[in-house]
Amino acid sequence: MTLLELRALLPLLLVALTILAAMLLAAFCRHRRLLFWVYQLGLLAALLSLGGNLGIQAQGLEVTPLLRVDAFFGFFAALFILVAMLVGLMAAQYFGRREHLAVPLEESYVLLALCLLGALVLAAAQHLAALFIGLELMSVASFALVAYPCGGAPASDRLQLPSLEAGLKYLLLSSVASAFLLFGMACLYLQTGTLAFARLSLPPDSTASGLLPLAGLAMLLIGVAFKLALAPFHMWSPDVYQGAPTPFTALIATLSKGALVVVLLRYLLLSQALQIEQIATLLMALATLSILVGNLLALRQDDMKRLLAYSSIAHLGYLLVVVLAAGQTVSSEFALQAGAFYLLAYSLTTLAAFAMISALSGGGDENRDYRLHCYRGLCWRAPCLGGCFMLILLSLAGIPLTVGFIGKFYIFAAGAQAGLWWLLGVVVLGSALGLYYYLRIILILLQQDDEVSDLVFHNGRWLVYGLTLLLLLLGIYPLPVMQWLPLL
Amino acid sequence: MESQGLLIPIEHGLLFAAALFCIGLAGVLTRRNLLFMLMSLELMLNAAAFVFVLAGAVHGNADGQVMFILILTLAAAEVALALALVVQLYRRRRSLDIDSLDGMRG
Amino acid sequence: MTAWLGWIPALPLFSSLVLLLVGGRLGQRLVTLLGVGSVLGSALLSGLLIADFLAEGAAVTTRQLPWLSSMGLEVAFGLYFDGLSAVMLGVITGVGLLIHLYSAAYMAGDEGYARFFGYLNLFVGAMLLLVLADDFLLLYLGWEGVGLCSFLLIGFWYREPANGYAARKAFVVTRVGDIALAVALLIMIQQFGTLHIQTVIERAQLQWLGSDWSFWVALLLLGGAVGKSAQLPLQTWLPDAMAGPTPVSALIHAATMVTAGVYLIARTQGIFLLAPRIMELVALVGALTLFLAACSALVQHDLKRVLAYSTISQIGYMFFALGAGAFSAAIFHLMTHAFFKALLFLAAGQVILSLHHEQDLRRMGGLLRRLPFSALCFAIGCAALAALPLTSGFYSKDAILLQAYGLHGGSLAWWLALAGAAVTALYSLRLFLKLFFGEAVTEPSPDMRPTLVVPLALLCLLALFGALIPQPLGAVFAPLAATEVPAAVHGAILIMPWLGLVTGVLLWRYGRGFRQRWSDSALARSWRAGWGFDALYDGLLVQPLLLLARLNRKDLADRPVQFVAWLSARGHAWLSVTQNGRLRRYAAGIALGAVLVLTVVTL
Amino acid sequence: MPFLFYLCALIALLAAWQVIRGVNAMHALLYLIVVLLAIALMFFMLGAPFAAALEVIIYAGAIMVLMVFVIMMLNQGDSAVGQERAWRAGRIWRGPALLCAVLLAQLGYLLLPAVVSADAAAVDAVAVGRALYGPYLLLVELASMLLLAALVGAWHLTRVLKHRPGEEV
Repeated sequence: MTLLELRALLPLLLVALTILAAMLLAAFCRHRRLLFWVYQLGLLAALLSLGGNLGIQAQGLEVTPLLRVDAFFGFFAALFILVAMLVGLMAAQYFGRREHLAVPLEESYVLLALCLLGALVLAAAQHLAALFIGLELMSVASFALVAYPCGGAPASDRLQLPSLEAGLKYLLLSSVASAFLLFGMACLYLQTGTLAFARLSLPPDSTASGLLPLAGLAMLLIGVAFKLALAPFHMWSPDVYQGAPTPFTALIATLSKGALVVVLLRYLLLSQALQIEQIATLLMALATLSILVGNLLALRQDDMKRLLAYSSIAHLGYLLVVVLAAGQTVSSEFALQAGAFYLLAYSLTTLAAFAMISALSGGGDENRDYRLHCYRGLCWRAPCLGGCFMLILLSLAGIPLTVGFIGKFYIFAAGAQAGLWWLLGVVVLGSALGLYYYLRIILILLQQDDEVSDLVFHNGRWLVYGLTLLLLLLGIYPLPVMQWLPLL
Repeated sequence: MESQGLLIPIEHGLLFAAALFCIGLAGVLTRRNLLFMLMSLELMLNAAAFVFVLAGAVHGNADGQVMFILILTLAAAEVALALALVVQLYRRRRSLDIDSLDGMRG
Repeated sequence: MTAWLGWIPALPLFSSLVLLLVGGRLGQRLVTLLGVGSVLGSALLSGLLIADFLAEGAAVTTRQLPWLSSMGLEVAFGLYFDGLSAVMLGVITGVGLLIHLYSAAYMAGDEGYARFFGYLNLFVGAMLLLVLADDFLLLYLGWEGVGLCSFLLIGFWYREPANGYAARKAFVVTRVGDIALAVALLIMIQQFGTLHIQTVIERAQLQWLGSDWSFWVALLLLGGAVGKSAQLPLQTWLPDAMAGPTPVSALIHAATMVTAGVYLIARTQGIFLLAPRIMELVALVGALTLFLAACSALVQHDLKRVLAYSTISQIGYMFFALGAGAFSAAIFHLMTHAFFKALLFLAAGQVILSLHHEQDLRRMGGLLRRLPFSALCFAIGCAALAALPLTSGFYSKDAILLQAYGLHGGSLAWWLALAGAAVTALYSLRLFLKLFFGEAVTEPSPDMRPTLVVPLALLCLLALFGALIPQPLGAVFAPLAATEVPAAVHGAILIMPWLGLVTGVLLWRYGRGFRQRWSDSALARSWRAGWGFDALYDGLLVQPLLLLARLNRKDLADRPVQFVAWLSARGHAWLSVTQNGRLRRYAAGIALGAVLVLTVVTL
Repeated sequence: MPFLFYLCALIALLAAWQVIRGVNAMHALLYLIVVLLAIALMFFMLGAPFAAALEVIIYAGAIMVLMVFVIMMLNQGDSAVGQERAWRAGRIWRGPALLCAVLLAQLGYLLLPAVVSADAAAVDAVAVGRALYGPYLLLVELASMLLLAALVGAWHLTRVLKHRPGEEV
């Protein structure tokens, strides 16, 4: 391993160093604030090293057969590190005001950093083994995070059971999906004798080599679709979203889905799997189902976290449009940029939404805090927070002046360029359904309410303000980010 | 390593793996006891691992066994975490019935 | 110096942001300081810039801020400053500052004091953005911004339902014009891929020579201008807009916003000159509007409505001048009109305030001795409005009629404009006499706070001597060829106002019976109702729409929509059943999905 | 040799069936170990002695022992067996079994005509070691991170703090 390769891997090494430092600190000197700063500074260092490596990223460097450090990696790694930092901040605030759970927070930083490491590996992966290890690293760390409140002092059953239930469901179902993924990979490996993305390419006319590679690809996609919570593999996501502590729900919704989309794009493009007609059809079916099922399920949902889970199913469906468009040579470049921007917009908006509901929760019973009627009249009781909430919802719905609109605009442009008219029709239908339930929440926010609900406003509000401002800023002036969008 | 013919036709190995996989899946779908579910999951993982080793043998390279070792790692990690959760569940519920965990729905 | 250009709109915008967000918590003194101070800052900066410009004389553009670059459309925002902008800047910040000062006293004690200044500052910022923009999109932003502020300020006292209705009417009617403008912008994007004003005009002159595009784009731009400037056929909103506070009427609905249409046409003259038929249309619209509105002004009972119709009429003069090709005369009149109309409105506010919010002319009269200062202001304002010699209005109206004659000869529009001058003088006199002579009906309370007096005094000076302010428009508009105007025409132009005045005095002294009969006649009633345009639109558009809505209450077109809603609800219910929280069910879902996926792949 | 291979496969499948149909967790686990041993033998016959050894040592040896430990710790007793029997019976079984049968049929259809150019060769421990510490060095490091994640997570989740709310942790 040359020095240059080590330099290219510096962000990953720094994250790994943060993990070790945090773990040792947690073992010997349990100090909440110290660990928080070690985590944040370590990640900041990783972010800065990413900036220092721009030259290498621009040229693209293959580091062992597993990883490839290029501009594509650089953009998403920066996004993921940022997301992880924000989630760390949210977690500190969230558990800071749940003293009654008596959960030690120290290990969560180790697990968060591990999760991030997995995401970074995925962003750089160009080999199925790297895909697998990154994915599992991320998953295993997030199983523990989902069930996090169960560790520590035994609080009452009522408080900890949801996260335990969510953790178990996530772990078991995810293992089933992993088995599918592995079986698929094994079939592909059997066919081609290699695990590298670029050499996994299959002849478009698959009949010559039998159906084995097709079966392998399909099972691989089943595993990936599960992790992305695409319909019909979506059923775990609402339960897990609801049961997990809110900051870690945000992590699952943004980081793990984002990393998977990135690696999926890289894999499908390098192996030219999208040229195979059946795979394109399959992805189209998954996209259609996800958009319809996600939006329909969210329609009358009463729990904010479940609603966000359903809406993110639909959002991932929209992203598949970009993935499909990336497979066509006419629209490949633009679709990649569209995907990058949409992922950014989605991550920011989702983080903002979870930061918001995290800031509004903690008043009483954990599971009742996220009921929609708790938010009734928020706009009158706390106009600033209410306004932010509305903006976040509008961004989720893709209304102009927010970053969500630009993201959706990109999706449409990419889809139109690729001629995916039918799918775009579904996107329009889904967006219309989406508008209904987002506006429904806005109406709830605006309702006048005589009885005062026990909603309390907590110290997470500055994070919400910051993120909302960013949403607005990028919605009005997206050019700086547009210039950074990477190509593969 | 001298080249030699594979012991059995590849199809037979694949068929065995597919059968093992489906048996494991059936176990996950039908059992209510968490421990049985975990064991069924191990079956599914083993089926995948078997295909990797088989393919490695077919192509005569080490990637298959490397992947097998990774699967081993994953199995260890998952079992450790799953058992931790099982213990927690049992501590609270005195039961390993997975169907009793339906507090969240809708 | 150009580096400071951006601060001119930024100052009031920033202050409005502060006032709207936290204004409620600031004291009245601090609100005044911010609200008036920011406009004062803008005015001082504008003054410096204009002085600089008069010395240097070159148009300047600030650095362009790229905003959007996508699929052939490049949008970058910058500010453009030339002679036309300079005049507009002077009018907006100058008159705006005086009106802000006046408002500080006029609105003192109102519960929405901070909100008022927040809106007013927002308006000034948006208007400045409108006149400084070098890009049609930024111009459109300002255009809609001032429309929004107008809506907010007309309905400022929102507890009164009528005010809300007036605000809505203004918003909806001007929206008709805005849509035309938006379509024009879309055509420009489609044709040139840019919205940079100078570039668009240059390319239009190269590409559109002899094509139909210039006709349609000019027509659409005219549509936008007509809506914003309350010209025929979209003039009906302005009289109702008088529901807002009087300083608002002075600033927005007399001096600045309503002249945005004039500015737009002047700014895009390059496109209009390519479409001579549209130019004629502009002149005709202006002439008709000025005459009809002047007739309406003659018979109004409400003090502010007289002024509103007079505003429509005066803007009609500007449109007439634009259509005739006398651009600089139009801008000249825009400026002088801003002075004397702001003066009239503020003085009217004074009178209304001292008469305890009485606006009906029939319950006024004999105020000459009781409100001498207001009388003086009105005398100067009305004289300028009637274009009597030695006032600013005289010079500008004279310039319009003379130049238009030189360019167009004695067309119908010109004769209408000439006749309008007499009617203008007549209603000016009527207003003055009704207010200050005759028998006193209501006892006024004299109220002469210095903050009210100073702006009025300054505006009096401007209304008298404003015509002396130099207008650096030479570089913007092509100079007119000097033409011989017959002495008879010149004489007619000079005589017209006097004709109106003499008629008025005669009627006042000897025609009491005639005035009574005339006031009750059908024609007067129709004029009072704005020539029945409101009734026409009501019958033509509103009522049929309501009728259709009533007929359609349970219509067929709803059925498919309801079906979709029903289907969605059923789909939701059905899918919700699958989320039953059972882990094994979810695993079965995965297995089922796997079977489906493999089926899709196999097929 | 092929006969031994098929025998192992048969034993593995039958034992797997016993795993998913069993009622006593301990017995099922023993059957699972039988499956693993049979697969290890098959690995050996496929020319992967290193994988075979690992399957026995780590899978059957370490991971399964962990499960034994937990089953013993929970010590569910005879009532659990009766409960298992009750849960196992009835309609619950049919739907999933049908689903899995369909899946198996599909996999069979897809996988059977495998067209692979085979140059089969035994891959011994040396080759695997070379690969692991050559091109896949990073993979080993990342696998250690994976185990670390499981370690930290499991440690956290099973830790019992005696603190009550209000006390400083």
